[in-house]
Amino acid sequence: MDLSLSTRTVGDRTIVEVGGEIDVYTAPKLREQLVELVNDGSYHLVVDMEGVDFLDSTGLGVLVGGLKRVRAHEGSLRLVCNQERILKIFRITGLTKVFPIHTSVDEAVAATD
Amino acid sequence: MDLSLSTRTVGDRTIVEVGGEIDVYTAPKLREQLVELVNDGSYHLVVDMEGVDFLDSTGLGVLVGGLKRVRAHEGSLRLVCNQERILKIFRITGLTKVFPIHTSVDEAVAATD
Amino acid sequence: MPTVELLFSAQPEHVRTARLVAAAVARRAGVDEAALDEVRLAVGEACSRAVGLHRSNGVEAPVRVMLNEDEKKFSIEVADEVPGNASGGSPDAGADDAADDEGEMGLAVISGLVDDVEVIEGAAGGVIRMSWPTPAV
Amino acid sequence: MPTVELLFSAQPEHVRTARLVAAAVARRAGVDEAALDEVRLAVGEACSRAVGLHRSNGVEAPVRVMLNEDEKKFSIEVADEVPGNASGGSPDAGADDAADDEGEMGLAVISGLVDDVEVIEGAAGGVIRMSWPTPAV
Ligand SMILES: Nc1ncnc2c1ncn2[C@@H]1O[C@H](COP(=O)(O)OP(=O)(O)O)[C@@H](O)[C@H]1O
Ligand SMILES: Nc1ncnc2c1ncn2[C@@H]1O[C@H](COP(=O)(O)OP(=O)(O)O)[C@@H](O)[C@H]1O
Repeated sequence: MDLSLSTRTVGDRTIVEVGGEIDVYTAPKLREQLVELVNDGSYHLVVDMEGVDFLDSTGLGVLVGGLKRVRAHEGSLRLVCNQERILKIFRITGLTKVFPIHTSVDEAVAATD
Repeated sequence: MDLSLSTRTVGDRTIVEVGGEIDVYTAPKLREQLVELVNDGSYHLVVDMEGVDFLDSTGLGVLVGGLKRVRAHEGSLRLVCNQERILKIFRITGLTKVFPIHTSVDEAVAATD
Repeated sequence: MPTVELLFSAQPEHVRTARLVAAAVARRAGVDEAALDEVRLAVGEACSRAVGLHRSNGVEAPVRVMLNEDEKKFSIEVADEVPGNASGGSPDAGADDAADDEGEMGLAVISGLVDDVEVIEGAAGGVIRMSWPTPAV
Repeated sequence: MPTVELLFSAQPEHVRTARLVAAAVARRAGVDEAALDEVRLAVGEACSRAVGLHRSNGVEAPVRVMLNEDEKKFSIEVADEVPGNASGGSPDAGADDAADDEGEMGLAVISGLVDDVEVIEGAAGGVIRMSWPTPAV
């Protein structure tokens, strides 16, 4: 399955809903989307990964890149994910310490650290 | 998907319901089934192909083999098939002239030529 | 160089792998959704035939499937390593009638199904070459 | 001789084909259903890394994936043709930091995921070798 992307705003947050496979083939599309959002001035992103079937390290790299970008603007990048097999990949790579990971979009939108 | 096989009798006919893929890998199982039925004295077979997802020439070969076996006992082998992509394979190989093909098990059971 | 190449030992179960790969790569290459069934069946037939030839002739080498994306077409070559005219010339031709019949039926299916097909019998083995149009990008 | 071998030109879209083939053959070989996600991810990582190495080093040769069914295990080797220590020694190492980082993250995922894994850097290229147990038949 290919990657699907849709965005919406809730208050000052921009929700990026991702579906399908984030891999070496589709990750560039996600990168473009994140770059575009930051260029357009959206610095508080919530990436909803509930519809993601597959995530590899290329996808992780894009998320890390997004985080660097929003941080350059004092922004935030929060993830929403409840899928064990996806969470496992963040855990293995130590990225659970880098990304705030939430169990719902509402929780992510409400969070301020 | 693998091959599934189930048999039942209706009057003097034996219905063989086939599901899944009949190909070079699974065709031997179908061959065994047909040989066993004929050895057990079932000479009037109806092969229900409605659940078949894939059929190749190895499968055709097994059906032709079955036909030869039942004919040696003055028997019959009828097919039930409504799927265009499966029918196409019988047509291409000229086997529509060799097998009586019916649109339902009832029709096949009632048929006497 | 083919875009994707699959080699497999002459075992019936790998024919499924070949079908799976051919259909996936053909879809990606833009072959019409309605033709994917054709691709699957034709590749399966060509591979089953090659597997049968390798087995009945005791050939240890793998069967090869080459998938090529060209500008206007997607082509598949299935190569066996049984030399000469395969259906007549196998050493134990007498014992192998059934296998040969099936091989010939397989060729009949392929020719009936695929518009652009070519069967080449060479000294190094046979090749079945098939192609399907893809949309211009 | 591997049971199944896949060769593909170093393009990202073929990594999907490799994942698909590896998972299908692993399933058939009897690898535990729960481990198939692991197989898919690990092969994807190894192939993405190889594709990245081939592309950043201008290597035209295909990436090779070998799938082996042994008695007690199913093993996969992913081979690239970029010689030497891949992450340090690439000619344009400076420009390729991002690609290298991703390659290293890929290796981290594989090592974290797969119990039996070996990374070999040779003069002819690198090989990532992984295996999973299969039930005794
Ligand atoms: N290169 C490929 N190799 C293997 N499988 C593929 C490949 N490309 C697509 N697929 C499979 O084909 C299906 C649909 O592919 P996808 O790329 O999502 O097309 P679409 O965008 O039309 O949905 C999915 O099941 C996917 O796993
Ligand atoms: N050798 C193979 N190559 C490719 N796909 C395969 C292979 N074997 C099985 N599959 C695929 O795996 C799935 C299940 O395989 P199957 O053989 O039917 O197993 P089961 O008998 O457990 O259902 C199917 O989608 C089938 O297409």
